[in-house]
Amino acid sequence: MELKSDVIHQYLRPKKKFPHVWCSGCGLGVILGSMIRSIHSLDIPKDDVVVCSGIGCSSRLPVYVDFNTLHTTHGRAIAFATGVKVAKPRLKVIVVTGDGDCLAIGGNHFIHACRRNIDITVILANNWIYGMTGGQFSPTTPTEKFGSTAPYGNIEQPFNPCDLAISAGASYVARSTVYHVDQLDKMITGALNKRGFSVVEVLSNCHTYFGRLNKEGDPVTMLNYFKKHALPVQAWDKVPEEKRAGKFVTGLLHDVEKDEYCDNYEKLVERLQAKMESK
Amino acid sequence: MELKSDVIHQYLRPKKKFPHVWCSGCGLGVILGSMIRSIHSLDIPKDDVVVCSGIGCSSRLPVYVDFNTLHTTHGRAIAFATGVKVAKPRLKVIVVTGDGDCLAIGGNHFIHACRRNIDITVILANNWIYGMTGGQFSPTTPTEKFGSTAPYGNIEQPFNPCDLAISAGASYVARSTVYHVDQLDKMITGALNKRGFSVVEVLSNCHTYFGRLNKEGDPVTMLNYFKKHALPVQAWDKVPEEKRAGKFVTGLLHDVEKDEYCDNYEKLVERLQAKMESK
Amino acid sequence: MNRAKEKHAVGSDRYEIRLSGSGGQGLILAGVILAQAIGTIDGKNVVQSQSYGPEARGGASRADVVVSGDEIYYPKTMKLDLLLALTQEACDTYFRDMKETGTLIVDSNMVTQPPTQIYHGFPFIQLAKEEIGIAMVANVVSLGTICELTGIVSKKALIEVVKMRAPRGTEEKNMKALELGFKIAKEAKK
Amino acid sequence: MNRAKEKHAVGSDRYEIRLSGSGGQGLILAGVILAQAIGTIDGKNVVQSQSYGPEARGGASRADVVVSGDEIYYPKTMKLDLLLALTQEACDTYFRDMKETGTLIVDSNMVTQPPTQIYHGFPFIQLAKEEIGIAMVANVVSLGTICELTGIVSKKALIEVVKMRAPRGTEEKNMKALELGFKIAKEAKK
Amino acid sequence: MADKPKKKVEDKPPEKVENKAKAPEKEERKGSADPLKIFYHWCKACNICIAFCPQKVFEPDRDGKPIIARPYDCTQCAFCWLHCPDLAIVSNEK
Amino acid sequence: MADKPKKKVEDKPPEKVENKAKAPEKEERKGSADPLKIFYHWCKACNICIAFCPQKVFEPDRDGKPIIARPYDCTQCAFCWLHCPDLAIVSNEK
Amino acid sequence: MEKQVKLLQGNEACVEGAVMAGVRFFGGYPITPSTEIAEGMARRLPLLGGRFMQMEDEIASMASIIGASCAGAKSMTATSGPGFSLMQENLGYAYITETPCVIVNVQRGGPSTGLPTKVSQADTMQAGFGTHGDYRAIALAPSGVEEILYQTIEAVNLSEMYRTPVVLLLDEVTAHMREKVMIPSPEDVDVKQRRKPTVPPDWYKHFEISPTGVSPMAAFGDGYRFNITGLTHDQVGFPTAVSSEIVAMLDKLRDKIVKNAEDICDYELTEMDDDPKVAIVSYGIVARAAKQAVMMARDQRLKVGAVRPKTIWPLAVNRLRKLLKPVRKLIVAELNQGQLINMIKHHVDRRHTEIIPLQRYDGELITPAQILNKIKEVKHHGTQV
Amino acid sequence: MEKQVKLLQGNEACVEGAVMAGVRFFGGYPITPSTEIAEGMARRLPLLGGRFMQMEDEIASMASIIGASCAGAKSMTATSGPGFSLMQENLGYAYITETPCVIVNVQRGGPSTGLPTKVSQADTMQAGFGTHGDYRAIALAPSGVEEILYQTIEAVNLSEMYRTPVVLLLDEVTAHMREKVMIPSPEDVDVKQRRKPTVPPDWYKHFEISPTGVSPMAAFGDGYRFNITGLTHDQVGFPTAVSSEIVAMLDKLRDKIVKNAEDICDYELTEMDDDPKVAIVSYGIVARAAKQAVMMARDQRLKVGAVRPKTIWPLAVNRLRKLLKPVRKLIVAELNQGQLINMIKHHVDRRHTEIIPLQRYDGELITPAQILNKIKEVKHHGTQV
Ligand SMILES: Cc1ncc(C[n+]2csc(CCOP(=O)(O)OP(=O)(O)O)c2C)c(N)n1
Ligand SMILES: Cc1ncc(C[n+]2csc(CCOP(=O)(O)OP(=O)(O)O)c2C)c(N)n1
Ligand code: SF4
Ligand code: SF4
Ligand code: SF4
Ligand code: SF4
Ligand code: SF4
Ligand code: SF4
Ligand SMILES: [Mg+2]
Ligand SMILES: [Mg+2]
Repeated sequence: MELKSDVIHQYLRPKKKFPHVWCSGCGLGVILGSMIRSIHSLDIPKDDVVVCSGIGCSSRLPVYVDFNTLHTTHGRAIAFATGVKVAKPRLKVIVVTGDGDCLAIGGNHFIHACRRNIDITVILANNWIYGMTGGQFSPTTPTEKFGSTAPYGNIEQPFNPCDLAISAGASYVARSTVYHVDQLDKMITGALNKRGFSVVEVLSNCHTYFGRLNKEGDPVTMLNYFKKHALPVQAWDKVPEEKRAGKFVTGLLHDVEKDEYCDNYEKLVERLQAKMESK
Repeated sequence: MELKSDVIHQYLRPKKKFPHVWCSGCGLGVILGSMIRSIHSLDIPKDDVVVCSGIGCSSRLPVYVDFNTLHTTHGRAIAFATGVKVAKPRLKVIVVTGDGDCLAIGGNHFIHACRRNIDITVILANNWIYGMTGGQFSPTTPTEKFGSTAPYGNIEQPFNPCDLAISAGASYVARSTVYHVDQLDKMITGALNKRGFSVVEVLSNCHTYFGRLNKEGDPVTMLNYFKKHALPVQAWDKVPEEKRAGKFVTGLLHDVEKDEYCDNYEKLVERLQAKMESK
Repeated sequence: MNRAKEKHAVGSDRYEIRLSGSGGQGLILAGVILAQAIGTIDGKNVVQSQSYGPEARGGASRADVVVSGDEIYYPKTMKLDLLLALTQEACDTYFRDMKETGTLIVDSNMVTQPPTQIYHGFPFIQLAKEEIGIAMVANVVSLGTICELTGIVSKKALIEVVKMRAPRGTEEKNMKALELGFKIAKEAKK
Repeated sequence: MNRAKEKHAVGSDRYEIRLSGSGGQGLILAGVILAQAIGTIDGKNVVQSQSYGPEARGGASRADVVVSGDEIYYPKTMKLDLLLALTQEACDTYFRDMKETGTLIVDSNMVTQPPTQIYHGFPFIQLAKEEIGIAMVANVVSLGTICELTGIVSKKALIEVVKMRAPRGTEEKNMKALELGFKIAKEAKK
Repeated sequence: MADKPKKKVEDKPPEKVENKAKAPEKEERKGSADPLKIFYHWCKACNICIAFCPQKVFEPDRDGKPIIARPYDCTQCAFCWLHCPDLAIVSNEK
Repeated sequence: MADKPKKKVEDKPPEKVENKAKAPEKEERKGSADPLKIFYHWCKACNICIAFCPQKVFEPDRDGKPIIARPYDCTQCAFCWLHCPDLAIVSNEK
Repeated sequence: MEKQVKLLQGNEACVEGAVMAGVRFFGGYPITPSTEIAEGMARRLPLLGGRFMQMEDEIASMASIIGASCAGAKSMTATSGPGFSLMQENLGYAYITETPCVIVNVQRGGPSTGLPTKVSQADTMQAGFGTHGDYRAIALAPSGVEEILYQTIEAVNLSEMYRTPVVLLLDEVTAHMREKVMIPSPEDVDVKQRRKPTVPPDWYKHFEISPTGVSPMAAFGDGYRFNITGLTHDQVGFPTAVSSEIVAMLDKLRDKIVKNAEDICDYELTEMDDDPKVAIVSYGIVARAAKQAVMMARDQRLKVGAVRPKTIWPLAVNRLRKLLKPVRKLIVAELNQGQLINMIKHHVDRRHTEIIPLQRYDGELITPAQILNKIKEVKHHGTQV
Repeated sequence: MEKQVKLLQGNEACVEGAVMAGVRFFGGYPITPSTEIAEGMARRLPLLGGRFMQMEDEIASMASIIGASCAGAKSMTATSGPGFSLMQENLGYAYITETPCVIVNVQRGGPSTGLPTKVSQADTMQAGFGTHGDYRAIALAPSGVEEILYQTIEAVNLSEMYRTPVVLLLDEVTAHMREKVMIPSPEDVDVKQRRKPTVPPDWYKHFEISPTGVSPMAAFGDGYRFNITGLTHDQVGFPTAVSSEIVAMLDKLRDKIVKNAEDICDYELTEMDDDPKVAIVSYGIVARAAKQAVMMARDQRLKVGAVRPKTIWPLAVNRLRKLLKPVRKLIVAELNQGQLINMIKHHVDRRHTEIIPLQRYDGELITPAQILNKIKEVKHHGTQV
């Protein structure tokens, strides 16, 4: 990449005090950096970018960046973003969300946005836990892992957010981690470049809760976990089933061309207007 | 099947006036019959069956059957059913729902119940439309079809409810139609027999709205449509791609063994109690 | 409350109409046509309402039209000036809502036991079937009759609206139905 | 309002304590221990509260304990009888909340500019590090000191609760810390 | 010029229904030799049985309800009673 | 006996943060020859850069923040600034 | 001219009004008895280059219209009780972020699914207090089809002028009945637009405390880059926990409504000129029966008047007090178990005015005869007034 | 004995109380400042053979506890403002289906996300009017940790006795502060159970109009097979559109609460014996400051008393009126912009009693000093009382 390493700072809100609120070592800061680099690399004017979020540690991201930012209610960011996008389609609309925000309370908006294939990019910071409220298990917490509301280990089964997005109709679906920053930059850039609904699931460390409750302590340990257990999709497809155990696949998992919602609407309007004129 | 054809009548509520509220020829009556035959064939005592529903034409089904019936709020039947089931796991809990109820407003509860793999059977009457409120397009209305809120043709893309259920974690997923009643009976019986979350999507004719708005008029025409376009999964897997165009696959699409939520909880409680006693 | 007072109370020229029968006879549409003709062309005030919900599904279907030269306060009917009943059930159900001096018009084939001696009977459905070829236009026939008998709506207005509202290709049949309505009423008045 | 009245007003034996310092010094836990000892063992009434939310994230962290033989009405502190400050910032922030006659106890290494001449200073953190081996138990040391200096909690109760609350394997260290606290206070009183 | 199909209203039946029947009454227009029973009070004349019966056993009556016109052609294939949305047909067999 | 890790409260930072810095200030402890700039006001001493730098360029200071101990070993591999969650490292190159 | 007169259903008039007022985004989810509004919008908006979206539920509907409004579009949704309940959380978000938008609630019988096809006014209190926290609502209650058209325009205007969500409370009867409506020509319609900032972007504060009490509002993409949050925020839009900023924010939400209540709220008076000692307060469709009853009563030489607030929230309290000063017996007629009467009791001086409820909640309208009877009863029992 | 005394946080006391009252199903979704309740339930319930479920959102939480209650379990959820707003639709379902369950709302500053970690009492009106349609709520407001334990038990009991959802209104301060709690032994706790039907299944009517006003309630699986619906229903549970049945149903919902209000609602009185002419009405945590202020005032020879309703909905109106008869100046102190004061204004005879607001809504408590100042101000301005 040709990016100057301090380009990020040009995108931080001057009026908003730094350092940010996140815990020391929290992966969310890495995602913040990656998102900014990706936007920058695509030369999108700041005025045209809208970053929406719900409630959660991850949803605190927009307040730091010097774009149009909309910090909404828990789980609803995608629905708000839909209104923004449809009312002014030229805007580049990004939703930053967490596993709780996007997949627990917000699951329905997520799958419907996938279905509509509306041109919004979702950056899903998946830390397997509700960070902001203090470590309750989430829809992505692996079975048997601990959470403050799973004191005896989680008896539920987790979603695979990427599978869900694909089956619901998203056109671009990728996964990366806060360890794999080069890949992450590429995935987010790709998502922003895609016309249609794009999802980048980013595994992010919440050592403060997930780590502590599951004895995976500090950020470095968790980053090492990501490092060791990620398998890029190219490799994934080649290794035998048994070698996949315990690993997760990263990279661009799904990329198809489909009609985009706003485009379809625009075409409809044009069709109707042509019809009216011809009358 | 060894069923007497009038066994159904033994399951209708004596106090509830028949005939039912549905339009002449509406597929929902066929589903009603099929559900009753399936329960009967499994010899489940009436007292142990709970049928929940939300709001919609399809959700009107429970009121006719002589079980424990819970007619709830729009979209929420699965969440209510979850409470019923978890509080009294010995009950056989069935949710009857529509494409709007289950997949529009209720989509989140649906995918989460799939994820938890809780032992509930969902009978999803998919008529591609909101029947009760008068023919608005639904999340399963095919693109370009008409609805009262899609006067120029639907610009959205539909869900494939079975794909969604599978990717969200359901353990038994099947599709049939109100034309294929033998298959339908089998699918529902199989679902009721399954320990885990089971979904039977039933394509059902709402000729009154979907049919009328899309010039597919009467029940007979729509049943013929189902007849012609359904391809059983066994055949589906064999025919070449191009032969699948315009068709839909029916039959048992997914059947896997997984931990069931109530079982997991029961195990947890046993484990804890064993631990307490050993102290 | 005696009737004179009542009349005065509800506005001097308030006139309440109910078109009733069973679902599928097109009475709601007839009500809308009537209201539109009176309101948008004749220029009087008008409120049209209909039963909605369970009632609308029962045996008797109805459309109400309240007409007045003055402002219409209460929008629903209180005491009917005119009741059209195309079925016995509708007639039985709604007769009690009529003013003593109100006008009752029935389909003489369908309403075999009229609840009063003072009424106008026409075989609307039969005539529609026989003269126009489709029973479905009985509603329009009856509108013509009402127009001719009561003058509550102008012919001109009614013709215009029926033309406007008739589905493509059915204009002629509907106009014929209307004329038929005028005719039978005129004959009856003689 | 003069001070005599004020004292009377808030209940004759109401006693308000604040343990303050920075996050991670274990002061919330110390507050809970203190409250538990006073409330469940010494048998007085007690309310423990702490800053929650943004404040709790700022520089100064605090835990408040209100003690009384009578019913405690207002649960939050109004005027402190005792302030423990383990940092300069905490001391500066909370000193103004003290009664004139209140007791101030500080970490003498951390609070280098005490806002008054009348205070007790102990190098809690340094002592904890040097004598017990971990700075983290400075909170328990200071509890011992408070106990010895003010008698607001009984030794017995404090010992019992510290034992109960100490994470497995740290009981001994914590008991030693408590004893250290008693000792330095006793020496200071001499 | 009849109404456009009536606007559906929530939680109410969209069609006129006859609420007279309390429980299935066994009505047989053709005597006990018939292969089927039809509960005419429940039947809503949807035409499904008539259209799909493989043996063309039925003819519609004036109201569109099925008359068992050719009883001896019936093979007891079950199509009609499995598909009757109003649960208005049962078999006389077994 | 310190507190258990502090209970997280909604929409508030879970860790003590120093709010002194308004905008990145360029602070360099090692003179301009350094390959990197580190904004110490922003750094929260998470140890990521120190632990992962392939060249072991950093040493922790008393507070756990990185000191550029071996500047000449730095290969400008970018790992540290790409992974610093507090955006507290930038390169001096280019 | 002729073309300007239409026979419209209430719900259709609402669509007309919305379109005239400049609504160009509608996000909704169908529900009886409001569905015709969504259907009308689905038909009209694309013809005007606007956007109709059928969202996945009412929560998303409410979210989408707020989002659209942030992007600069005048936006609206329509629902009924159950959907209105679901919208409460995001409605609160619209209040705290001061985002203009219009929510139409076509009331039906409640609670819960209740009586979906029957008339009711039982969401009156909810329209004022349905979401958590302190806020002040604007809710309008038209009583006829033509007024629905005008009040829809008014609702949009008020939302733009005061930067706040506005609730339009219809009911099943007005929504479905048809009346003659004079469609105004565009020139005759006073359409308001939210005030835009005039300062350079760096100076812009999305929640500025301005002399009018209402902050100018930029849209996303206008070249101002700002933050909007549902957290209690300062004038710039950043979260705050500073006492004075919190109080300033909450007072602003209250004062812009309360201080303008006399402007926002209007009354229709019937036969109130001769200071009747008995009067009826009613709103929405019930006021039509009340007016009829007053006419009937006057015919019987009973001196009675009627007052109809066109706005339920806020009430123009001072005006109301003045209006009701001569009144000794006040009948408050509603289609519920007593809701607005709560507020009337507050505001009216009960030393002088006795307040008498007249309530109906079986899904049918209160009739003029019922009101007339009540009037007579009251006249009879009362001191001779 | 010693073991029976515990130092508990308010939220922990709520868990204790719930478990003692027999709650065996909890369906919730975490939210500050209520989270410790869910966490406590997650820990406790499986040990007792009960079930804790973390649902996907608050809508599902509310649905799940209703479902569980229908299956016979005593059930509960806990949330805060935003979640409480989301629960409104299904809460209405619980009202109309008369399904016992308890909803704890640990209030924080609103509207919307507001002030998640700050104290507030701004959901008072919402607790009474948050869902659409007519209904009557029961809402309790404890003012200390031990009382939270007892009122949680009371909430469960009331919900069982009256077959209705009961709202327990806590606030951030009482939820998080720790106080000494005497844990009662199980024998000393009066635990109520819903009345079960005694008739044979065929005779059973789930919504029977019984002499007590509360219908016996069978659970699913008990051998009674019945229908429950959120539509307006008859006594059997089938949807109805018959006027008399509609009215009977709605009146039942109202009367079982209103007629028992004097039993449901209790007051704590402080220094009210000598008929003070100045008094304070406050509830929840504010009442602690009020009590303190009364003590301070009495020390200064100011004759003042305090009244604390332990139940906000319903108020025991007759008792309140009687209590306040001697009072000339009534200070109503709340952590909001004025909510309960609306209801007090209704019920208190304002010919004799002037009502004075004391409101704070910056996320901090009203202090005793603030109240004392208000007392003095009132005493000063008023006629010498
Ligand atoms: C309606 C509502 N319910 C619950 C909450 C409380 N809440 C805030 S953030 C959060 C979970 C956040 O989890 P996630 O999205 O994974 O974000 P993270 O903090 O882990 O980044 C919850 C439950 C809320 N603010 N609003
Ligand atoms: C909260 C809420 N929103 C909307 C409605 C209105 N509503 C009732 S049924 C329905 C759609 C039903 O569609 P579907 O589930 O497909 O059932 P169908 O009638 O087609 O069988 C809607 C939108 C409602 N009752 N409650
Ligand atoms: S709690 Fe977890 S997710 Fe939140 S800032 Fe801390 S580490 Fe990050
Ligand atoms: S409207 Fe459609 S779904 Fe509903 S009963 Fe009629 S045919 Fe069936
Ligand atoms: S059973 Fe088969 S053959 Fe006999 S009537 Fe029915 S469909 Fe026809
Ligand atoms: S299928 Fe049933 S309802 Fe339809 S016509 Fe035949 S008997 Fe009647
Ligand atoms: S750029 Fe690479 S080599 Fe240089 S300090 Fe950073 S991580 Fe180490
Ligand atoms: S990675 Fe950043 S925050 Fe972490 S220690 Fe290094 S400079 Fe500090
Ligand atoms: Mg998370
Ligand atoms: Mg449907």
